[in-house]
Amino acid sequence: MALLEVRDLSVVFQRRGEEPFIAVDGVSFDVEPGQTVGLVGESGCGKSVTSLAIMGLLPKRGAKITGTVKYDGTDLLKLSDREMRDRRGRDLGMVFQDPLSSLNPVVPIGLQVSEVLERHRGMPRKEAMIEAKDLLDKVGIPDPNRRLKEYPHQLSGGMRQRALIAIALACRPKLLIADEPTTALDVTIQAQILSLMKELVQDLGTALVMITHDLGVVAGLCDEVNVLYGGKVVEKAMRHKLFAEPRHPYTHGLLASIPRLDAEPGEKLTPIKGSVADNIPWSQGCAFAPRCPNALDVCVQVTPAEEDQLGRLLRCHNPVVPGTPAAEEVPV
Amino acid sequence: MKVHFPIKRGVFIDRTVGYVYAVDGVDLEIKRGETYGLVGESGCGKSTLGRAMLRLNEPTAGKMVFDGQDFSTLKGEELRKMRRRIQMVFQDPLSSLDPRQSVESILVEGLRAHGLDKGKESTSKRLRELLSAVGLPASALRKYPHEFSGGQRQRIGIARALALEPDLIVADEPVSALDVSVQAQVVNLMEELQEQFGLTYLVIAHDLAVVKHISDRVGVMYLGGLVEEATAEDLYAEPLHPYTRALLSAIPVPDPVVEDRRERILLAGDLPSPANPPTGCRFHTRCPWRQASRCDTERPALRELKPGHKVACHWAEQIQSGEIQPHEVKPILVEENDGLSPDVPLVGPASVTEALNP
Amino acid sequence: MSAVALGVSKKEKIDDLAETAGVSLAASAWKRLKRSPVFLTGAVIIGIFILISLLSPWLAPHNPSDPMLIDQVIKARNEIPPAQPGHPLGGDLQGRDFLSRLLIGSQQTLIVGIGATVIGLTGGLILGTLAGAIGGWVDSAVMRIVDVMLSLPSLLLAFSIAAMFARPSQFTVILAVAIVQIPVFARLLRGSMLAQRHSDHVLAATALGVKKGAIVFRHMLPNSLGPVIVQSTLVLATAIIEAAALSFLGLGNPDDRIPEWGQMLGDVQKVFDTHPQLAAYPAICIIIVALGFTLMGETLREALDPKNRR
Amino acid sequence: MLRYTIRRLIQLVGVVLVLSLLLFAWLRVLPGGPVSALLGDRSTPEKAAELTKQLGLDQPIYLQYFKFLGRALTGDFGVSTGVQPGDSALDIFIQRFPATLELSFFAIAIAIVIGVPLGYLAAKRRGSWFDNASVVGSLIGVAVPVFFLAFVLKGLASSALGLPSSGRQDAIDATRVTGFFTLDGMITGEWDATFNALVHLILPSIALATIPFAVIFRITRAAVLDVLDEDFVRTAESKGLTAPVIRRRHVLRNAMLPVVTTIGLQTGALLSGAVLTEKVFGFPGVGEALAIGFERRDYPVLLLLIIMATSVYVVVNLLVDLSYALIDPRIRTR
Amino acid sequence: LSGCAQSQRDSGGGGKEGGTLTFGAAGAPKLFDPFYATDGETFRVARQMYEGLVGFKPGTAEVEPALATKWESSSDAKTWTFTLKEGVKFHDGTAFNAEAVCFNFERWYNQKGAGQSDAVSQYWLDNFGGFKDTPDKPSLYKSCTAKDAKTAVIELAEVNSQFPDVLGFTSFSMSSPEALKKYDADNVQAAGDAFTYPAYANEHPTGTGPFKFSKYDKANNTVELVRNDDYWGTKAKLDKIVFKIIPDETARKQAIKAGDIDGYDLPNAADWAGLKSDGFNVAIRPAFNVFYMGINQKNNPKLADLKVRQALQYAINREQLVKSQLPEGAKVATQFMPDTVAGYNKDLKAVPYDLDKAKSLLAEAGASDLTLKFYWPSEVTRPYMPSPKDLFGAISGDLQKAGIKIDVVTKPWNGGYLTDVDQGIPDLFLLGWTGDNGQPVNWVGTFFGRTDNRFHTGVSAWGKTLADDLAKANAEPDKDKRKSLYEDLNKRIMEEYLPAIPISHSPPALVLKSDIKGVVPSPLTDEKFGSASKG
Ligand SMILES: Nc1ncnc2c1ncn2[C@@H]1O[C@H](COP(=O)(O)OP(=O)(O)OP(=O)(O)O)[C@@H](O)[C@H]1O
Ligand SMILES: Nc1ncnc2c1ncn2[C@@H]1O[C@H](COP(=O)(O)OP(=O)(O)OP(=O)(O)O)[C@@H](O)[C@H]1O
Ligand SMILES: [Mg+2]
Ligand SMILES: [Mg+2]
Repeated sequence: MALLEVRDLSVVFQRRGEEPFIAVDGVSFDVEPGQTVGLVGESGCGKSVTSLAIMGLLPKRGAKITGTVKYDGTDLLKLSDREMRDRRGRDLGMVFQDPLSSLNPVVPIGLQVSEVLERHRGMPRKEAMIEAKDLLDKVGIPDPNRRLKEYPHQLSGGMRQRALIAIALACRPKLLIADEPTTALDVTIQAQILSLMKELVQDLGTALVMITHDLGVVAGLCDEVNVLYGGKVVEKAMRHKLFAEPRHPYTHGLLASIPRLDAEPGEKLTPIKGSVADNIPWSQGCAFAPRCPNALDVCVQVTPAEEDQLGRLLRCHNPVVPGTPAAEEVPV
Repeated sequence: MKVHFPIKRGVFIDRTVGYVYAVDGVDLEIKRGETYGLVGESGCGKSTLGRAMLRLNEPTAGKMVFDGQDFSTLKGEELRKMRRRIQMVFQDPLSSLDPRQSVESILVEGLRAHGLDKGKESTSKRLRELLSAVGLPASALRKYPHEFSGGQRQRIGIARALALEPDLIVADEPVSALDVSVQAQVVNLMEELQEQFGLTYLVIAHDLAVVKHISDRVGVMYLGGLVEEATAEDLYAEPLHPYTRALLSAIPVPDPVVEDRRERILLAGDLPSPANPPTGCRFHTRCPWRQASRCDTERPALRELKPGHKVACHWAEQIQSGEIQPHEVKPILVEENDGLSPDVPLVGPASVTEALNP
Repeated sequence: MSAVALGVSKKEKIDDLAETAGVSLAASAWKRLKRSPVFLTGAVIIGIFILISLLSPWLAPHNPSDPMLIDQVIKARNEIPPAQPGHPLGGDLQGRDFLSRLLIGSQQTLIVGIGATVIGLTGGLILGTLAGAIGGWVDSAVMRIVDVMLSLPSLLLAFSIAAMFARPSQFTVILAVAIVQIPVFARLLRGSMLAQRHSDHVLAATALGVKKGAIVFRHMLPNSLGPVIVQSTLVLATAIIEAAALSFLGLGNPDDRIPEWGQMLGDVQKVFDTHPQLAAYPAICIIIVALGFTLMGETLREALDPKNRR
Repeated sequence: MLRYTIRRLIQLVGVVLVLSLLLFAWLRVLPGGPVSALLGDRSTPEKAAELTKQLGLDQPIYLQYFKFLGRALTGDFGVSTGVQPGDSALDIFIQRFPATLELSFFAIAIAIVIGVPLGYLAAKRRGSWFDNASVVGSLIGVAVPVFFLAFVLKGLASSALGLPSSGRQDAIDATRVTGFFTLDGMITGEWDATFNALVHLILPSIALATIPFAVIFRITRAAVLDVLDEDFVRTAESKGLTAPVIRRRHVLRNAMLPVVTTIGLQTGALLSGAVLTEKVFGFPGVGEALAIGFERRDYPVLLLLIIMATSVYVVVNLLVDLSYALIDPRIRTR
Repeated sequence: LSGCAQSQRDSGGGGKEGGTLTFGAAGAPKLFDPFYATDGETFRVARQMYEGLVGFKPGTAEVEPALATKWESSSDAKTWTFTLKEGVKFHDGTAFNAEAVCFNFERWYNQKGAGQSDAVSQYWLDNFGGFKDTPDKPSLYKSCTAKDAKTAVIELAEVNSQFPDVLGFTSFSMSSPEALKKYDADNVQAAGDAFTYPAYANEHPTGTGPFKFSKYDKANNTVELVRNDDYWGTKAKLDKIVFKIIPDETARKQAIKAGDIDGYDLPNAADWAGLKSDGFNVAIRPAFNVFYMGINQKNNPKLADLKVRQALQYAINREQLVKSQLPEGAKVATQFMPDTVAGYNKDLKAVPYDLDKAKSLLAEAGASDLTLKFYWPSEVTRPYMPSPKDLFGAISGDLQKAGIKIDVVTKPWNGGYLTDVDQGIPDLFLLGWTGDNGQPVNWVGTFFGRTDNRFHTGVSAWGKTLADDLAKANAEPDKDKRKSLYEDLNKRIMEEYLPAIPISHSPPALVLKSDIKGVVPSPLTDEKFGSASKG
């Protein structure tokens, strides 16, 4: 049985006097113990909302969550606030995007790490501090003793992210959700953090949900990749398969628009035209249709269903035939 | 070129007690019609250098010769006139557009400043041309920046730069704020425009892949200095500076096959503070090839190792030949704010309370 | 075939764009405000207030300075004219029709509020623009002045300024209240101007070669006005209340032939307990109007706050 | 930090000098003043001229100012002509300052005790009727002229509850030690004196508390709202911390930064309100002296009290800044 | 007034012994040395501790013996022999005798430096002229000799109609010579804007009166006096008097209602009725003042025209004003002195309100289009002018009805009003006078005795005549002749000159709780609490 089973997860934001906004629209995926699952997609496609929904961190008012999120067999969405609090930090850890704003500026790093130990492992403050020191050491923060007493602003960006990872992993959760943990960092630091996470996840046997918009990160890290578009998973496959043969026009287009370091000189980029602003609602067809080079008439009339195609889930009426070069942009 | 930002402190009168060495001795040359790419980690001084070239930051020292004319000594009206020929495209497409002005007035402004709006007819024709060149409908003219998507905004920013028919465009991270799918559109647009108008670009970015894609030549910056300069292909094929090597190896490639095979050079620690840069080679604190001699005492000059390929490393040849092998580096503490950051001045009549209570 | 579908949807999009063209920032803030009941309450109060004050010469049944009921004033027995036909609120200590005074008072009150705000705003704009736009020693000099002025609790500063005038009048009251606001406006404006100065769009304008003056007046100033407008709304309220406080301390306008609410309230302190209505009516008017302005200001502040713009 | 403090204190000296010069010049230029205060309605032009000469008021202003400065350095700020005629202005300040401090303390205490919890609750229930009501209520607090409220309190509360509505203490035998009547009673064991002084503080401090209350309430509410939206609160939630820990350590500790500042600033600004409140309640503090000073044009007293008020205000602001630095590590460690 | 007559000074014998009287004072006493005192609040406190050679009969402006049992003058009225009461001791135990009297006179006469200032020794300067070392300013006082312990002889430089009445002023009370010496009583210093006084004036006032100084609690704004158990006369019944300083008038009223104080002075006329119905004793003093509208003939030539001034007089509805704005017992003034002053002209009748007459007079004078700068004082109430603003409102309203345009100017009493009036800046202004004694020279003499007065009568030809005639009348040694001279002058002032317009005489009042007995309201506000009792 999967460690985490997300089924038909939908999140609808409803603000007074405004149209309801469907941020996540029937997302399903599984995470096996020790597995790394990637959620990729561009800004606003619902990655963060999905992760917050799993963690039960969405605002109580104004967000309607449906579907099931089964962790080890229990549906997290049905748990009471108290029960959920007991699990967060202990069974599920989370690392956020912006390490500076995600740490409390007026509480020393040490306490921010140790409080989660005190809470879930019932350690007294002293002991928790010693453990915290070890944790900081483990995530590669030099001179951890001194850092315990320091405040987030005294640490560099990379160190802050390491501290956040230490917090998330403090209680050795079985599942770690990382929401764009490296987006705010420089490439050289990103490489450090990614390799650290890889290492820790392997050592601890933690399952990891990696949320990112960077296909490169996914390519090097994840076992299975979910590509999100407009709140729905449009393609899901094991990474080798996905990158070797992207079938969904969106995935295909994304890969074609990324400049690659190892590309031949003079190679052209093939962008996807338009932007998410051009989307049509999923209820009326395929949200990607207006930008899709493969779009058919049916695409703007019928919402494509999720289909299983040889270990690959695909939501498309007219998938890309493997091996076709990306379509040229039609000038407007 | 040098740009040092003074750090002011004092009990009575402000004295300059230190400098942020944002750009510290950079020499570079951009040829007409080429695209020069500048990469480096955040805070290494890329933007500062770019701005200094437009005289948006006053350089502390150094000279800037544009088309044979010394741009760095111009003043007042002369400088203003000269500005027409160098334009800038900014990173954040929203904040670089005045939120209170319609696209039309944003575009007309530059024309007006240089007396190029001769008559309604011709101006309006010109605006339409500009918009169509960047792929926006003419109806965009009457709208405001916040009504556009990020990619469209960046197109407006480019149109604004184009309006004055400049020779050189400095683009400071023109695509970093954009989604990948849109990023490619803008990159392509820039390339097209270059062909069409014979532009010269200085493209600043932290994403080496983008820079490599778009540039003819690439300069790699580290902590205020240029460490390597080469053509895009050379740089990728044969990085000479340890930092460039590490940088190249750190960039993820969206191809699991490549990723699985790659060997990473992981740098230890963080970028030191530009207010207190390391002695000697700025990179020596993180360099896996660091040698006991010279590295920490002598600042290496940028030297041409091969035609068109310059590097600032004492041991570049030895590293290339494998004579020197990388070794483990212990990360050293980097003080994020060692009390000299000028960004948040605590001293002065301005008190924290001032910020809180208008 | 795909092109057909695409063409249509793309075209729709563009048309869509054309139709909704030209929603400026102010317009979108206004859209938000229109829905806020708190703002509407404030706006209605202020609307009525302004209407009354404009129409008061016609609304007032009598001349507000005519002691027509003087024979009903008997100080010795502490009697003042009670409510009576033709004088629904009775008369004041000098036998003048109280209702007429209240109505006409609205006009002067509005003048005090607007006068003080406009003067304070103008002074603040000048100082703030100088400091924020020019910077350097001009900035330092201006900010030193502002510092000195801000080193005094505001109302105390107003009192001191009012006491400085050898011949108090409506104008000196306005001036005293206004001067206190100058540093507030100046600092507010300078702060946002400084922020603007380093913003990308100002850099972009500089790079375009736009003249310095044009940058200040077309880019920096308009974009810095948000908090200033909010402050102005709040100052309208403060001015009216402070004018009353000045009168209370005997620093107000001594000529009460044309009344003003603050003055009416401040002048009757001796009879607060015996003729409370003389104080209560102007006080209630002041409270309502000040509340109206404050409600508007606070909601404006929230509407213009970028944090609330999601 | 030390350097910063010194710098601010030097600035204070500058401000005080500039201010004293301005005030001094103003007082000298104004008609009336000491001469007419001393002579009253028996004054004649000659008597006035003679007295002017005698007091040296006919000398150039800058000379008079330097003389004044010289005397001020020895603690002589002149003699009251209206508030407590004949008393030295400094004595008046020294006697009255404790009264105003006592009053301010109680006022600010009331404002904090009500404002902070109310602000927190309103933020927690943002958008609810409770939130809206308390926001509008606090705005009404700002819209009511302080002195009018004081009169209403005096009229209604004092007759309904029998609370004293004037003075600082009844004419009871009380030993004076510190000048703080409530403290004095405790020190000497004269509990009735403490009680008496406390009862006298109730109404004026309520009147004085309204504006700081409104401001503290609104800042608390805004700060808590801001903090609740912060990423680190989400992080704390993601750690599964209990609600009280999150509230205390993560929400309040951050939200209190601006609140503490505001409290400090409001304390400094209380004097404005005290002028009105003390006058209405005949409370013999600095505010009342200022009010009477304005009425009777008691220039020496005004001069000193305004300078003192400024200094206190600036010093309080400085303390606020320093305390801010103490509680905010981002500034402290700089 | 009738109620007061019953409670004569010694009729308080029935009052209860002991207790504390708390009196609400409007201001802090400046000092406690009566000689340097100039203001009512200071006098009120000093009066309880000090006595002079002569005193005033309670409730009147007539003199009666005090520390001197009797006095007689030489035939040239320049040498006065005072017989002193025996067995009197100052609070510090020093004996009161002729030497003490002379010590006091010599002290007054020998003021030096700042002590000679108008602001310091005002009463001496006004009544005795100069000092020993001011030869250019001659003094009325010549010498004092202690003939024996109980006889003091005082020589004057010239005849003066006000002597010995002036000795009844609290200023000329007897202080203990020992205390004066010990506490450096004459050490007055000019310091910047004001004067500083020595320890005697601040902490050690020592007189012979029924109360002694106890303490001045500045922090609580209270002055405390205690009974002098060694008093020579009927000892005070009260143990203590506390003067509680409550500057705000309404606050005083509330304080008496709340029982915080037992009485206060000068209640707002509008409150009299309310206070009475609340059971308080509102003791109305005889009106011993005059309120007038000053006219300045200097600035505006039109005002030099009698017709215009008369028009002003007709235009003001004084009857109405007195009825609506002034307290019970106030009267329209027919001349510049109340009827209790010798020289009051009974035949003068108040000019009636006549708007048409006013207008036609203005037209005759060619002044139909008159604009006048009319001043009123803020921040002040005076017994003759309880609410300047309302009075001004009424008067200026009347004038406007007559077609006169008013340029309203207000200045604070001490913040420019008096200065401007002195300097002749206003055209019209409101002012008045409270008498020091019953001599006419204290009234019209003060107003018009010189040509450079506030009304600038010197501008008109009659100004000099009037001043000369007033001087002549004052120099007339015969009482009755003097009286008729003044009566005649009063008539001429009102009918021929009209330098200003007298408006009213208002009685000031004093409120006391009903259980306070034995306080006699005095036209000179000379109430002594020695006879008072509580409960
Ligand atoms: N609390 C909320 N109320 C209303 N809408 C919300 C809320 N949170 C998120 N959304 C909306 O839901 C959509 C999905 O947001 P989400 O944060 O999941 O995107 P994302 O994929 O994480 O993007 P990014 O890469 O920018 O982080 C967005 O359009 C966002 O505006
Ligand atoms: N106006 C300024 N005053 C003082 N220091 C500055 C100023 N502008 C930039 N700096 C400092 O100079 C250094 C270089 O900044 P710069 O913006 O050029 O970096 P960058 O390479 O563009 O970084 P990024 O990738 O984050 O844009 C930084 O440490 C920055 O803090
Ligand atoms: Mg996200
Ligand atoms: Mg940059």
